[in-house]
Amino acid sequence: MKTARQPKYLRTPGRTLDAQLHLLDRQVLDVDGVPVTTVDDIEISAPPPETPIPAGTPAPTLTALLTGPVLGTRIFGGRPPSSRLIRIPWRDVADVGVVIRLGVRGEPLDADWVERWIRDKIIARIPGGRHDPR
Amino acid sequence: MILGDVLGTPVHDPAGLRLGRVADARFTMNGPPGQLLADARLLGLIVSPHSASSFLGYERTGLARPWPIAHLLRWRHRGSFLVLWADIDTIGTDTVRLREGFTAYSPALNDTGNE
Amino acid sequence: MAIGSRRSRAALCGAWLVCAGVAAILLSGCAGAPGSVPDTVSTAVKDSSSAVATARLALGLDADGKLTMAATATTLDDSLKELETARTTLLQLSPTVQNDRDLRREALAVLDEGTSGLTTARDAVASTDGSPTLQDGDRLLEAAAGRMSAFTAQLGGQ
Amino acid sequence: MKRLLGVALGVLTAIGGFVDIGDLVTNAVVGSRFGLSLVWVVATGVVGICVFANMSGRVAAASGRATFEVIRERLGPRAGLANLAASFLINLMTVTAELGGIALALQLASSVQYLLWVPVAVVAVWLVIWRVRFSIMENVTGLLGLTLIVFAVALFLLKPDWGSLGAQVLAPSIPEQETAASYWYYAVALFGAAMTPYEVFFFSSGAVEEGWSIKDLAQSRINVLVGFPLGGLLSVSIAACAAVVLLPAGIAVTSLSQVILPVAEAAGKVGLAFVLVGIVAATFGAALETTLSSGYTLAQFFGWSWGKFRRPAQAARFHLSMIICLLIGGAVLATGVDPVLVTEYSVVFSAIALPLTYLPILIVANDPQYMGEHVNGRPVNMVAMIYLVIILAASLAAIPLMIVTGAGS
Repeated sequence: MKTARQPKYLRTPGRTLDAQLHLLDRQVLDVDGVPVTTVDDIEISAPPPETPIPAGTPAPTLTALLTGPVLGTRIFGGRPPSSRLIRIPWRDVADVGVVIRLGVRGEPLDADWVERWIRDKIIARIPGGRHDPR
Repeated sequence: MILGDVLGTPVHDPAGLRLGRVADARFTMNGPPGQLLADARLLGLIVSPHSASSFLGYERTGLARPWPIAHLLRWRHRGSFLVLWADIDTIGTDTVRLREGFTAYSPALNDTGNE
Repeated sequence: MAIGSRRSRAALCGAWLVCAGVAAILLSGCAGAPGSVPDTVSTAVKDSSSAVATARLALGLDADGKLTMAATATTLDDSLKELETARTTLLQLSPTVQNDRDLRREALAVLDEGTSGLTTARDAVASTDGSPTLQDGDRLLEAAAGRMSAFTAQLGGQ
Repeated sequence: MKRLLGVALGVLTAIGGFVDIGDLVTNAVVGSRFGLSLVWVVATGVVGICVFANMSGRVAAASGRATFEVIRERLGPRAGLANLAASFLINLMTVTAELGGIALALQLASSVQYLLWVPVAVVAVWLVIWRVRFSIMENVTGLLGLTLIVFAVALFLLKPDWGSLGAQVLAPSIPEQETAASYWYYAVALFGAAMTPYEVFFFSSGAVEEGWSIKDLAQSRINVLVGFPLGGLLSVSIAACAAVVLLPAGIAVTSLSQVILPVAEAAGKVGLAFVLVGIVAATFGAALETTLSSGYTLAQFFGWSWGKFRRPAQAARFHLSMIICLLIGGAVLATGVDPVLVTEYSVVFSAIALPLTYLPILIVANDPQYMGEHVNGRPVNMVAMIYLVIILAASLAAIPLMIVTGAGS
């Protein structure tokens, strides 16, 4: 533990992101500023668990923001099968600030399917559902 | 791999001594540029010896207000350190094992807690 | 999986605490303060006397032309509901000794007087042929209020 | 001139919008049982809601983030979900209570059984949420709610013994027929009624709805700092009317019909008309606010698209969840449960959930990443910390007091 008490300072080039602090549980907006979801978890390209990592293995990268059932398992434990993860690929992310902005429209994303379903099957069918309140 | 699986996992040194738990994962955006943002590479893990619970945003920043809350949380987070990816030997489901001779870096971010 | 189970245990623990808390509140809310027969009788009579006082105030205001018929009728309905609730609590008691049984019988008699006063008052408000009059209702309610306060005083003296 | 009008309108709607069924019932109950000996709690609560409503408005204006997004982001998913569950349940209870309040007030006006008014109230609230513009909704209900000032007028017409009222306020003591536990139980309830979390959810989300920026903050600060205390004064006058008329007559308030009697005594049928319009407007306004708050909290926790400024089809889950809330509220009332009882429980539960709501707001209001240069000043932080301690104490005391007093009976 001695090492922990007298830590060295590390200067890294480029911008630093801490997952808990800057990414998890932040609101995700699409390119038009429409809320898409919240970051429920993050996927990284790490090697399979329990296998020793050979020295010199390149660092994993952040591949996608996750949403959907993964929120339930993050809260209550367990893990959804990989096929049930709803991914927003990192290449679609345009900016990380107080909110996370995407560079694409939210409409066609998988993360928005429940919203689309409820809109098309219920809300848009009620008279005035497409009425602009302003 | 899902980050949620790693957060909260106990961390051990090569001799099996328990050092704490994974409190956070740090990324740097200095990889080759992707479509919109540069790739975010895993720089390392933040290990906290006392608690891996949420720090309500007081992690590793210079933020010191409001007075007792900031101090209380910083105290709960005392002794935490950053280990680089290169120093990680195995990431398992119930332990993260570090390599022989790992280096503990200060987990502090600079002033704004951002760039 | 170790992490998963640890987390779910913590979550389960929290869920239990919440459930236990809610259950405790619901129990305390439904059962009311668990008290002796004299306590329950005293609360029931006190609630009833508040209801009778409300009815008398409403009747007085109605007679002065300060209250609409709808408002008077609603107030009297609410007072009657309050009396009925008090009556139900008394009927649900299971006294074990003679003294408590007597107490409950007397209280029920007092409440009945209030009920009949209220019924008369409601009839007076709804009446189209001028009888009974508001005064009839008020007189009965006044008598009931008198008996209630005497009863409460007697309870307090014991 | 136009600016002045805007300020006046804002203040007036803040006054009219301050009182809801929780304030009405709790203040009347307390006035009829404890006189004015609990006014200090209303004052404490009003200062608290001013501090935190202002703070949440500032966070929303500076960062564009509404309160529940902030709660999720800072507390994380687990504590955030606990807060969501609690807040949502309380919101649902409050929606139910407000719908019941509308129905009860309409019964007083028409003598048609309140249960028949419940579906009318549900549909009316939904229609306004579905179609009416946010600012119109706010201003109309707020201005009509102002007719509750008739309580203050009635108090003057009753010509009370001001000296004895003043003594009750300044030297509070527990009336001999009441226990200390009941006194403190109602203190917690009054505090919860004044500081209900939904007001903060609504206030901050409203700031986003209306697209506030930093330069609108001065206006919002006046609305809060002038409007809320005057609204609090309105609450106190409700309690005072009950203390002057009902307490001496030996009437302990258990229904809405008793709340209006002092006004009728003082101002007759005209007063009655005003008070009924006021109660319908206040509960209707609050029903809108709480229903929207249910939608806001859910949408902000899960990151859904929300807001009345969007077409309903562009915030589908938000609108669907509000429809479900209204239906649940109506269904609960249809069981015949006493709306006044629901109200009394909802304010106490509010008190329990307060800390989880106000702590994250305070933390984020200090974070320069969100706030830029508009972080909390030192005095604000000091007051907020004191309030956090009070809030925590009230929250911890609420359940034991509830059990000991059998919910105040």
